[in-house]
Amino acid sequence: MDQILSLAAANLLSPIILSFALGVAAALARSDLNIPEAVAKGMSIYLLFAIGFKGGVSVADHGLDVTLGLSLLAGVVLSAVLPLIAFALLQVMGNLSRLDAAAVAAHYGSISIVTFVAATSVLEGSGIASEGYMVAVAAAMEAPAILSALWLISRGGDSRRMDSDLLREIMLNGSIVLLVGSFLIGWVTGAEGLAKIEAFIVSPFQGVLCLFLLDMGLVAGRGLRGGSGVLRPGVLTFGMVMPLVGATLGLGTGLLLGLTTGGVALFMVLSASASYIAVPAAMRVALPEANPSIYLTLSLGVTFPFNLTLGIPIYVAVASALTGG
Amino acid sequence: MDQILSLAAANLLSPIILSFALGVAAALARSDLNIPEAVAKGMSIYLLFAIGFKGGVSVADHGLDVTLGLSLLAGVVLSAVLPLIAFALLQVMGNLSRLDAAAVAAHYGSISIVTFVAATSVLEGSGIASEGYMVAVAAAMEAPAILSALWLISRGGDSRRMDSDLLREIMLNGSIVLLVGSFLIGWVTGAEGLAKIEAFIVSPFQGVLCLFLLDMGLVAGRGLRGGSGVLRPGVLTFGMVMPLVGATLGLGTGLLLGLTTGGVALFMVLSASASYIAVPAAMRVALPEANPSIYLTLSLGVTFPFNLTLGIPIYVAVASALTGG
Amino acid sequence: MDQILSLAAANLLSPIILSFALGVAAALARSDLNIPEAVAKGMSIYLLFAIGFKGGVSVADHGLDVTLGLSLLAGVVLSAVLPLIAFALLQVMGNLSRLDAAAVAAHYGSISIVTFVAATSVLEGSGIASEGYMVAVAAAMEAPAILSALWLISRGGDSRRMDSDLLREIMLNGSIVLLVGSFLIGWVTGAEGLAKIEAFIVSPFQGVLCLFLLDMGLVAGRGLRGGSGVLRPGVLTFGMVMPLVGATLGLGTGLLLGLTTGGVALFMVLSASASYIAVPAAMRVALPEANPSIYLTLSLGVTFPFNLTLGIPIYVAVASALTGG
Amino acid sequence: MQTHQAKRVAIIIEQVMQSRLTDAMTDAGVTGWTVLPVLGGSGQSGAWSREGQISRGTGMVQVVCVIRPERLDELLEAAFAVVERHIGIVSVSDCEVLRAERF
Amino acid sequence: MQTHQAKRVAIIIEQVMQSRLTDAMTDAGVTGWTVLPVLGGSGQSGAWSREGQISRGTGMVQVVCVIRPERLDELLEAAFAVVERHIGIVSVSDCEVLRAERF
Amino acid sequence: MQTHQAKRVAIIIEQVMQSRLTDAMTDAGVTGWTVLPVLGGSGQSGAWSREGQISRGTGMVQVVCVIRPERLDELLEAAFAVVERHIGIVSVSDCEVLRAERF
Ligand SMILES: Nc1ncnc2c1ncn2[C@@H]1O[C@H](COP(=O)(O)O)[C@@H](O)[C@H]1O
Ligand SMILES: Nc1ncnc2c1ncn2[C@@H]1O[C@H](COP(=O)(O)O)[C@@H](O)[C@H]1O
Ligand SMILES: Nc1ncnc2c1ncn2[C@@H]1O[C@H](COP(=O)(O)O)[C@@H](O)[C@H]1O
Ligand code: NA
Ligand code: NA
Ligand code: NA
Repeated sequence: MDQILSLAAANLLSPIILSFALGVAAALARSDLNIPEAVAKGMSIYLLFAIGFKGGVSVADHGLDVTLGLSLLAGVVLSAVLPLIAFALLQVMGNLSRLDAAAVAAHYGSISIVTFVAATSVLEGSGIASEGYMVAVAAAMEAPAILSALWLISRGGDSRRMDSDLLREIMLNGSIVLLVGSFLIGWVTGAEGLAKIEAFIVSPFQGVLCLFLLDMGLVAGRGLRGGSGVLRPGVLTFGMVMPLVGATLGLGTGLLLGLTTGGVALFMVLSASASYIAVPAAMRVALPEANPSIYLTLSLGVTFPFNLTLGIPIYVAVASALTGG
Repeated sequence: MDQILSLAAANLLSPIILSFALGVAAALARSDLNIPEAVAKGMSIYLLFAIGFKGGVSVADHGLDVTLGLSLLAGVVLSAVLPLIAFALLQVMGNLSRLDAAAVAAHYGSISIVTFVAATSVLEGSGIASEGYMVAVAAAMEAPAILSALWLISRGGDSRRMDSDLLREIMLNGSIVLLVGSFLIGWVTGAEGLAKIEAFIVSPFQGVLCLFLLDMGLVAGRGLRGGSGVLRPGVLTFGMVMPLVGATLGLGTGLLLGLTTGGVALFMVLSASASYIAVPAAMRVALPEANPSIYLTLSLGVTFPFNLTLGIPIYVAVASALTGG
Repeated sequence: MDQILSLAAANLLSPIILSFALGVAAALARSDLNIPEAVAKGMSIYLLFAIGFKGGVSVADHGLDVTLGLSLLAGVVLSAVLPLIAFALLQVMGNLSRLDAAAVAAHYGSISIVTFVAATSVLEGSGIASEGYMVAVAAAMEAPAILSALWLISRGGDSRRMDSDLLREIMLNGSIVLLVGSFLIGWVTGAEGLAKIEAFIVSPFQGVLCLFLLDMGLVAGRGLRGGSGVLRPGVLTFGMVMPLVGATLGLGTGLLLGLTTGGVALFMVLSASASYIAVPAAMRVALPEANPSIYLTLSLGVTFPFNLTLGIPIYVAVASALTGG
Repeated sequence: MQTHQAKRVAIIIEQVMQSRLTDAMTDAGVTGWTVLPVLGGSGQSGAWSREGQISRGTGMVQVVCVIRPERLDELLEAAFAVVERHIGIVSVSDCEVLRAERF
Repeated sequence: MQTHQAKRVAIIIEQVMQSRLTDAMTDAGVTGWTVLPVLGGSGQSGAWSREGQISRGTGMVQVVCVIRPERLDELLEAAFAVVERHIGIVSVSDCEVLRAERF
Repeated sequence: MQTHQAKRVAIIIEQVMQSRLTDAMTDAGVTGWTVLPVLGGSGQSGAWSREGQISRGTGMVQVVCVIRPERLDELLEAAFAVVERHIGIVSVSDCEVLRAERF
């Protein structure tokens, strides 16, 4: 408990979290502070490239763990199963239509790569090691949740939601391709490759993350201002309960796989986090009738800050306690 | 005098000034060289964040000077008073309408953050220390000048220029919010926070500043090409005399407050510089009839280069001489 | 031969080339991965500024080589002559209209600055020195080819293709101005100037180049997808033969001038590479009837990857062998 | 296909006035509009371009609003009150729309 | 100058649907169109803005298509099939064009 | 509200030709226009997109000009002289404007 509190305190007062808070505050106060779309996208490309590359280098360094395949598989299964749990929970807690519930559920099965990045920063800051291939697990968990959610809807008699174009769009989503691609590049070029571009992808990383979280805060704050009306208390609670449910499943999976402390913590973070890049786009195509304010506000305005501030320290502390790390 | 000349020479041949000159030359020669708006905004966000953060860290390091409050107050008063002087000067020197004169005056009461940044570079290059909270003073000086200018106009019988929306826009202007916000983040996280993001906000700072000044040069040069016709000799002279008047007031204030050499120099720079971010936007809302070519050309095309090339070395030299620094 | 192979292998597995390959693959697979136009332009401005500046500093360091003037002149002549050869070759190999052939020819007389940048990386990686002013030669070779191509067309009885506006646009093209401007700034400020901005223009350079080549790969891949139909086998072959022809001429020139190994290699690279920034824009103005798919696909989709993967190692190895470097 | 008469109003207005315009439109009961970016332009007050600019003080946007003919006057009055003292262009053209139930 | 009657169709549609719309247009034999960026907007499903966004999930584009009057119905049917279940506005206005041979 | 007849001319033209077009418009006495960015498009010369591009050689912009009907022909002639050999679309539609004194 002490560790949780001190981790949480250190976390809350880090430049990263404070930058996010600044963004939220600026948006709520209706400041005209804003980061251009192109710059935000540029930063997200930088972060994906850097995190993928570093993961690949780490695999090249430490050799291929036998659990890589199992972890990928476990990730896919988790991503596919979590929406079912989320959907069931929403029918108890929320008062959403089937469509809205399925759309929300898809987000919680998938992952938030920035939450993952923030968690790796916390781990690094605490000197806790983790498997480099967790970034590949992150990529593997992006898409299955979407298919699960569409299956939920088709079960309800509503069909023709999925076509081959959509499937390609989901699987070859820019963030998946960049993450997997840079992971492979890092793996192939290894430490030598890293040495060449370290000054770009390692040293300034934390600083770029600050500005990126400032932007996320601005977008989340604007979303909260416009979308807070749509969130009934039940749905709001879901946004903070579901991460804990996901994290628990992630914990079990990580322990079963016998991952390191950091690996377990990251599995918890991935399961606990909710997508706001790939899934919203897929939902607009496949479930256009679902209300985007609900899933965007919940994912970016509630669950993301929850994980960023409280979730990550909890997950890291629990993983440390249970792995003896 | 010698010091001024050698400082001025070193300054004129620095990559920063030469980049600005390159931009002006390219624009005057009608090259199609241009920096995308999103990139320019991205760089300005980076610079504001970095300068605010470093200021906050410096306050965390050196403890809170008792003069912080007084300096902020002095900044507000200066910002409010300078437009009155500028307005009076313009009625002697220029031949502008009341509206145009008031709009120009607002710009000279407010500040140019890039001029401030360039001056801190020169100070660092010369090893002269300054108060970290001067960046908060800069933020405090952005807005009062606008209110002064609107008061000048309302005195002339023209009213209803200010509403609560505009007031919020002025006070919560993006650059103020980012500067103050990152200052607070730097203050809270201190040297430890800085260590995390130093490779992003400190090391590459000068280089980003070069590209940013290249962009400023391009915009200034385009402005000069299009707007040079509107500047009569009297107004043009004002653009170089007013900075000296402002610097003198800033000098007195800095000496009265007992600031360090660097602090006095920065107070001079802030008073001498003219806004081209927050004030033009406020003027378009409140005084739409005022001619933007006049105030933009004057502020960005005349006073900014004047301060950048001659002003800063003069202010630093004078501050050094008078504080014995 | 061994050296070529090992250089080629090292080159093919560098982060830079793999990033380009990732981009091509993503585009061919129709992923929605894309880099915003503003970010791509921002990166190209960064690269031009950095490469120009470093070239200037190197000239300041090593003093002015007597061959600078001759090299510039040789570059201009090569740029003007190469289109004539390309045009003749195309009439043998391709089946293009005069207009299309002239437009393609213009691209091959001019240069690709990213190919040049990639080659300097390979040289640095192999510890091979080169003349700093080669970047000025690169700038000098951008434009003459355009004039040659227009002369080819006007000889065919088709006139009024060139006016003073177009001439100014060609000579003061953004990339020429930035390259020459930053070269001069680097020259003037020398090692002292470089020290100030090294952390910006040197350390992260390779990493930015990776992301930039990712973008080039995306654009090239999209071009191949859309434009591959227009490339008959003869034209396609031209896209891989012409670089070798150009490189041979560049080799002879470099040897005649008595340049260092690196200088000879860079002369080969410049002559072998084909423009895709300045020349396409000039062609749209002067030869609007020429089909852009042909010259863009050929230059960016065929010759650029050819040089990047096979060409550069060959040129470096040949230059090393023949200069005994 | 079945189409319905409507009016397409295009308002080119300074960026700084955008929120005031859309607030006024909301007050007048207009709920749908789209904002398009503008790169540059020229008029009585000279030429401008957004290239490399960082201040919101320079530059315009275009607000497009498709509206039922009977609501046009309310919209124009609301828009006029905002642009009155400012630079900007309000133009109206006839158009036909699919799915009128959405307006 | 000699001009020719044509129709100008402006379709404001979600970014994620853009390629589906243009594919459908191609299938319907329409070969020319232009895509304009959109900054933000407001409608029955609330307000949105592209500022700082990284997901393609939020945001719209405007596809403009100038077309011969006799081809209009085909285009509208193709467009309607795509926008039917989605948010978006299809508006048509009369216009005249130079160089009708290009259509 | 009181409106006035006008013409709205929309010219989709290659970026590299933009300054030549606006220079020609200025020479023809047209003083007001607005330039809108374009993301991509498709036509007889194939499809294009500005995504990730760094060359000015690919891509178009849209120049919009609201003009008094009696000035239309001059504008069209000036525009035609520029687009003649180039790709691009010139379309004209009727519109009504507020504040005709500004044109
Ligand atoms: N006739 C026009 N057609 C299209 N846009 C115009 C026109 N007149 C002015 N504008 C736009 O409105 C801005 C301000 O116009 P003005 O008030 O005449 O300086 C210009 O910079 C253009 O962007
Ligand atoms: N009447 C309208 N005029 C112009 N654009 C509109 C209109 N209604 C909706 N839109 C655009 O279409 C989007 C979705 O509209 P809606 O389906 O009503 O939420 C809005 O955010 C606007 O960008
Ligand atoms: N019918 C059309 N409607 C709208 N835009 C068009 C049309 N035809 C062509 N364009 C635009 O003009 C560009 C060049 O057209 P084209 O000369 O037909 O290749 C296309 O890429 C589109 O951006
Ligand atoms: Na999850
Ligand atoms: Na001032
Ligand atoms: Na060449």
